[in-house]
Amino acid sequence: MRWSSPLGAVVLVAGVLSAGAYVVAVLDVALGRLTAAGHLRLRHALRQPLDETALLLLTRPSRTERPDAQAWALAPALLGAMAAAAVATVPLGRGIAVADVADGIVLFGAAMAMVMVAVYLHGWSANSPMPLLGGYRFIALALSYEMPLALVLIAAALPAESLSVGAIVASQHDLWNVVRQPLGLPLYLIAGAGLAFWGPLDTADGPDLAGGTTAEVSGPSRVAWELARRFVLVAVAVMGAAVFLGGWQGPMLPGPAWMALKTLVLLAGLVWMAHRVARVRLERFVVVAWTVLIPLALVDVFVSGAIAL
Amino acid sequence: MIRSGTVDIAFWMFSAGSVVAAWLVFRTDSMVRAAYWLLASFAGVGALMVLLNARFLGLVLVLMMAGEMTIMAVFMVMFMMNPAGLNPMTMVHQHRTAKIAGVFAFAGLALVGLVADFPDRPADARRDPTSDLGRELLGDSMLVFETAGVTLLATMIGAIAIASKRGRYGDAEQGSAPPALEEKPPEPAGMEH
Amino acid sequence: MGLRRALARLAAAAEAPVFPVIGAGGRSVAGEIALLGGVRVVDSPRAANVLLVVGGITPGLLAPLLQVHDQLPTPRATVWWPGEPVEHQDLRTVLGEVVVARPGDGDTLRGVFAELVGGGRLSDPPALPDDEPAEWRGVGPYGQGGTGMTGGVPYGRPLAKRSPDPDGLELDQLPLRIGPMFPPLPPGLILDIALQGDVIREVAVGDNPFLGHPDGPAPAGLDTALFLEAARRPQPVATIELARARHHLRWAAGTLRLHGLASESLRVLRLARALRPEHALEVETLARRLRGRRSLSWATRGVGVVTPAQVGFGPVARAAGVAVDARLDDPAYDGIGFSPVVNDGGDARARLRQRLAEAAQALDLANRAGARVRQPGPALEGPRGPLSAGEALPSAALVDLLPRLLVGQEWGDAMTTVASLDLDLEEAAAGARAGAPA
Amino acid sequence: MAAFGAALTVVVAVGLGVLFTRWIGLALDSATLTPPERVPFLGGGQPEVHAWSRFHVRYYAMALLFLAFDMEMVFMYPWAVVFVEEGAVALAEMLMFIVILLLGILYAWREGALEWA
Repeated sequence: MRWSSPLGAVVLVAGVLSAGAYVVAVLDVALGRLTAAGHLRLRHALRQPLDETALLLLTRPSRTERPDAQAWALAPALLGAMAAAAVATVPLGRGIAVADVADGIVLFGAAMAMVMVAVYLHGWSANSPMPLLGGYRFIALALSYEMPLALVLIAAALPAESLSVGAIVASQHDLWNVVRQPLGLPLYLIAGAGLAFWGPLDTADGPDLAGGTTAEVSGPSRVAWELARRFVLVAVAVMGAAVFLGGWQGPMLPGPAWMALKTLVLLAGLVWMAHRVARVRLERFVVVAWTVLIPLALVDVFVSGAIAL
Repeated sequence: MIRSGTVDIAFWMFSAGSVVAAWLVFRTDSMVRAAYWLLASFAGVGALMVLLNARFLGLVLVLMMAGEMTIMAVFMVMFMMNPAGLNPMTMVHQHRTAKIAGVFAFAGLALVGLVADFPDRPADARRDPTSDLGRELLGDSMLVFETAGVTLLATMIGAIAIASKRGRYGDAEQGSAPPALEEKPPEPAGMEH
Repeated sequence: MGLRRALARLAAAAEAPVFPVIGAGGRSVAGEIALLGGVRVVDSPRAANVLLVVGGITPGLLAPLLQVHDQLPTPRATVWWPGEPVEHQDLRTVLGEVVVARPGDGDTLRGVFAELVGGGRLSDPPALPDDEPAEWRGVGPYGQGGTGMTGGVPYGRPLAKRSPDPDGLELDQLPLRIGPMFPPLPPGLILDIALQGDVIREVAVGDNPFLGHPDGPAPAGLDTALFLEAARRPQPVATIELARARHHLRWAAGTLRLHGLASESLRVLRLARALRPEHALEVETLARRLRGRRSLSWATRGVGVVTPAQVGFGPVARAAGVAVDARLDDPAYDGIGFSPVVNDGGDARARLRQRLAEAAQALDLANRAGARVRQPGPALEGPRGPLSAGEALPSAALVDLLPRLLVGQEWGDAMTTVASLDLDLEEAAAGARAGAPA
Repeated sequence: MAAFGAALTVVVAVGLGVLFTRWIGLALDSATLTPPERVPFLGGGQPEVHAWSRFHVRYYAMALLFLAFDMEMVFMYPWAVVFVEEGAVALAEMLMFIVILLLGILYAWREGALEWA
């Protein structure tokens, strides 16, 4: 099957996203239980996400008094679709890419910029105070992480002399970017956690807002939203594996296996972070993002540039 | 390579989509919807640019507009009464002026399209427009590029100076006269240092 | 329908999503809900299928309870752990299908959930009548209920009004009545908040739903019941200190959950449930670990500063650097090396550190006290402050502090601040009664 | 162009897929909700007014700063492509550009514009 044929592309991307989302859910349950009780039951962790999804599908979706129903329905679809666009730009093995276009990281950036639209719409549409606050919080977060996110990807593009993700992967043939640009991956993961409003950066859907943008969402709509959000997390991990961990390159194993392994490592790291690091205080994070993260990302660009010359 | 027929269909679909979305900007009562219809329209234009092989510009248009339209939505919600359009209203004012201006603008642009003699210099489709752009920025347009930096700095400082009430030395309005928009007695200036 | 049956089979094995509502006397069991097997506590009724009512429902809690009940999506069921004594409203008379169970009985809860999902049990019908909030259909030029740009009640509610702000922009202020069943806030706390953007402009504490009942809250139902008992009867010091440690750990679990560390919070709850004096080292380690957690410090540093002038008792004052503790004047604590733990700063971070350190110290004291018995007489230092007969209980003074503390805070900071004070509205109600002249 | 076509297909397909999840639920249960069931959750109370309002965004100065920075970032993409080819000139030029813009952040930070208004 050709991966850029319509059917092949959909099968590949939807498969990666679904498998990744399931893995995230399993890891989340497993790590949660490990933290809470000190042991884990693998069977339970494997079943739990499926059971919960089934329950939500049987539960009636709620509605508020006068919501913007279309925008409310659109938000998770847009979020999931943008994650798909992001994954499409990444080659998952030698020659296995849906859209490894010449401007790959720009396409990724554009898709990830739309995440802000989706989350804001999700918060706004319910016409309810808690989701509204969640939506507005996400904008503050997004405006803060977007710059470091773009900058570390640009830094990775310097040695590759191309904006294509495939070229960036190829440029790491001798040395992975995680070593060559040590600032890149940590900054990228912080921004990535923000993108998926995950763990410490889950200010939009946090418990202090009784669930934030999801406070009025129940049943299948909740499935859609949580699924789409995990899709974004998977997209972040896939892109991170390609740009910083050498992508599909590696000895012995075939390319896709390396890619899966590296993605898994990043996903596990992100899930671990969610169980380990407390939620940030947004006001403080915004200041730190502008005065520390952005300058650090710029330093990353220049150091990477100087090394690439 | 996709057959040109598909590209043609995509072109017309995106064009029509952009126009319809742009029209919907004025048909909705909600500021958020208006902003995001405009974003949809821009995204359609971005897709057209991608189809015309200006891939970088097309994608960057979407990338920037997603952030910009969100900020616009946020500001519109902040300052418009009835921002969600719970009470119906009209987004179009001064109908006569608007109609005349619209007709003239359309006629003018159409005329240019029909009459102008466009240069026929097809670029090599294999060239990468992004790197051409980069070379241009670092070559002949270097001054333009650096001027843009200074302009953006001026924009940032200006925006903050105007928007932020809290300044380094305390309240920015302290000691300044209020704007002469309303009839207000002038506040005694310089009471505190 | 095959799909539905297949989904139902899977769903019956899921953890039951429970939205707990804590009524009178329910605080002492509330900490156990999250630890029940096969049960998951959720943040919003929209995410739950089971409404779990713990304790008695006072008149002030009834209307909010019915509202929250209806906000649960179908299929939904209500389980009630009434506790002793059943002196309040009988829930079964207002909500048709209520399953009454012994407090802490997770099996019945699971059973109800499984039946509900399996189709053996009908979903609860709405409790409130099918009424619009305001007459609006057909009113106004488009039948939307409004007039002009901002007038009328479009779709049943008016639009928010503008109000000045120190920032200089006169934008809308949302008048919100939050509580008494809002999970980030302590059960029963009602805050009338004027919210401008995400910053709180005005706060008033609403009527305490635990007040107004003829008998008032029963002291036996308070989560500090053991301490109140000890103020009147001889009680081993070790028992008192163990209860103190448990109280602080349960509070810490709630705080961790609020800050996004749900799994860590469960671990602390688990420790609190089976707490024995031998766990001193474990609690010590936990206190040190959480103290070293940068992210937690970062989220709480400088938030909700309480000065010693505002509160002069209990852990809140000690977190602000005042070494005040009723145990200093208590002969029962002589000679076992007690000296109060003190932190400085008086912010939410200091209070977190303070309570964790006090929990560790309490276990240490419990070990050293041996069989020593405390005799009633002097004021007893409870987990929130001194308890002495005839005087207001500590929560009352802390609740009064809220308006001044919260104004000007961002929403998340406000929730952090309220949580960091460890309020109990029921205790505040009991204290108000005790403090009132006879 | 084929790659963009494939990307668009994927976007549409996954978007529809997520929408489909909602549809499953609606197909299983389409009963109507009573007004009390639709009241926004505030912990038991009813909201007095619609949540949709002139929302005071506390970070508006930062949002304005972002607009300028977003623009700057766009220049860096084409720069990155030709960077190695152009060498030290490119590095120096971008350094100048960035330093100018960092002054903007410095100014904003000094004015307290990044904090909640």
